[in-house]
Amino acid sequence: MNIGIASYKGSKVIQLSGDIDMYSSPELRTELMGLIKKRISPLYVDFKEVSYIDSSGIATFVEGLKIMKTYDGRLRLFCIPQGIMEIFRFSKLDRVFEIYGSIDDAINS
Amino acid sequence: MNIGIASYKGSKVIQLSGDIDMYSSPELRTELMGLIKKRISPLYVDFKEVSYIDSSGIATFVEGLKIMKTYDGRLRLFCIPQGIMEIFRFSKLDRVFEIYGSIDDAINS
Amino acid sequence: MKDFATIAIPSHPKYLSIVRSVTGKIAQIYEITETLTEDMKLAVDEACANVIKHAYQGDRTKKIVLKYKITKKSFNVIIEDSGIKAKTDLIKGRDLDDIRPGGLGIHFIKRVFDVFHFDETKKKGNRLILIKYMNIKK
Amino acid sequence: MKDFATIAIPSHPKYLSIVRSVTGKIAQIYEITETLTEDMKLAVDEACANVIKHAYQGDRTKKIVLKYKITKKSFNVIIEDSGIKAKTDLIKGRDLDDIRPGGLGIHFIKRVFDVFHFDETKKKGNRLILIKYMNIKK
Ligand SMILES: Nc1ncnc2c1ncn2[C@@H]1O[C@H](COP(=O)(O)OP(=O)(O)O)[C@@H](O)[C@H]1O
Ligand SMILES: Nc1ncnc2c1ncn2[C@@H]1O[C@H](COP(=O)(O)OP(=O)(O)O)[C@@H](O)[C@H]1O
Repeated sequence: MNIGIASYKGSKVIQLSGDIDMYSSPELRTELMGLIKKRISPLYVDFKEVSYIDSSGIATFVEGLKIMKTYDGRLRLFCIPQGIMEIFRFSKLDRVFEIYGSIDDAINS
Repeated sequence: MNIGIASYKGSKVIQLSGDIDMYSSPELRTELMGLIKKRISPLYVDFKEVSYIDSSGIATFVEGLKIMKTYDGRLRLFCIPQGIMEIFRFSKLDRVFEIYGSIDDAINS
Repeated sequence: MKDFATIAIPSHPKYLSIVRSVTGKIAQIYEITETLTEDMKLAVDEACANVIKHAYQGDRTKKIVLKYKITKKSFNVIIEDSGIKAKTDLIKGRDLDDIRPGGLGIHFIKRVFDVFHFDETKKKGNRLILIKYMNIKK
Repeated sequence: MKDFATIAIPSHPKYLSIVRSVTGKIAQIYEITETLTEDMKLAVDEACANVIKHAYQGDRTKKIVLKYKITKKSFNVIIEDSGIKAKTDLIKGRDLDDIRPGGLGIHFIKRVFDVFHFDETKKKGNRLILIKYMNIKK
């Protein structure tokens, strides 16, 4: 997994690529919690280049979302590949996360 | 590995993709020998989508070339990816095969 | 030995990529669809992650053994460890409506595999048997 | 068990893709460069192909065991079979200027690995030891 933090139209975007698994998710957690500690909201996450996610990766986002909700922060995921979207759907998390088709959809909503 | 036989400007092109290894090279051999039996010459081989070749794959081409030479046939390889080109070079086979950068270079030479 | 592949890896999360890749390659060899292959990779990865987390309690220096056995009618993965015995009645995923981190791994495994069974006859450690019934081209 | 991965596969060429993929993943885990990784995949594939061809004389139902051992100073692959013992003095690649099919596998192995050694103490079958000396990040 690789993590990049980008700015797009003044918003912070976490750009992920590769496999998010039990090995790499602690690094994702550190980055995510760092931004959450700064109360950055909305926070955007680009899934376009994510090739794999397991339950530890998903748990990381659920944990982040739960904390953000305590201060009315927004966590917005976009460009989730189909196979990964299936996992969100199966886990009933497609109703819990704000999910968008593109970064512009995510920003303009 | 996948094999396709295409026609380009009236010439026969063997299009290969994927891994050519001890498992798949017998299929390549069958195709190649079929075309050689018909004395098709020049015969073009597109390596663009080849991800891997081992000694059994290379042996198949050496065998084909040796037979073609008996009737002055020409075997022309093109679009060989860099990693695979290294293997040809290391094996001193870059001097034995006719190798081109593109199909048009191969046809017009 | 007929269609039986085995891998043994250290109980370190960095080796899970090997588990996924071997599972994926074996599925590919037997012409299993891409969607099902992805689901199996996830399931076997989750089962190994549970061994690291629960059976070995995070110890990354132990051993996990995976055996893949393919028959005409089933895809079998057997996962063995030498860690703490699982209390099988405590193993279940969370209610999917109870949104919280964790508790999804078992769901991901059972989503694909028809059988999720701990072989209780194993003396030390665990032997988890995963079976997916399906017609397999051989 | 420390940084020691093992795989056992049937001596069938269709399983060579697993050998390449495991070799590649292990190299990736230890941050070995992409070029060297590709060379190692080829070398280990060729060594297993030789086991199938020579030690097992084409019998696809036997077993090949590969052990990967990574130290700070070396990448080691040990390949074991239970086939016909290699006549080590007969094992050599062809003259590269003598263009003919075959005889390249050993060259591809020795191009990458510093050590290519048959452990003569093994009673039945062969144990080929491949070692690449290099600094490895651990
Ligand atoms: N291999 C195992 N050994 C012991 N307990 C296990 C094992 N796998 C799962 N469990 C138990 O089942 C629960 C649910 O597992 P899982 O759905 O994978 O979620 P998580 O591991 O994230 O808690 C775990 O919390 C654990 O108590
Ligand atoms: N594992 C092995 N067991 C016995 N003989 C071997 C083994 N590997 C290689 N050889 C011998 O060394 C020769 C050269 O091997 P190689 O370069 O791989 O070419 P090829 O296998 O195509 O002949 C083989 O022809 C064979 O006689």
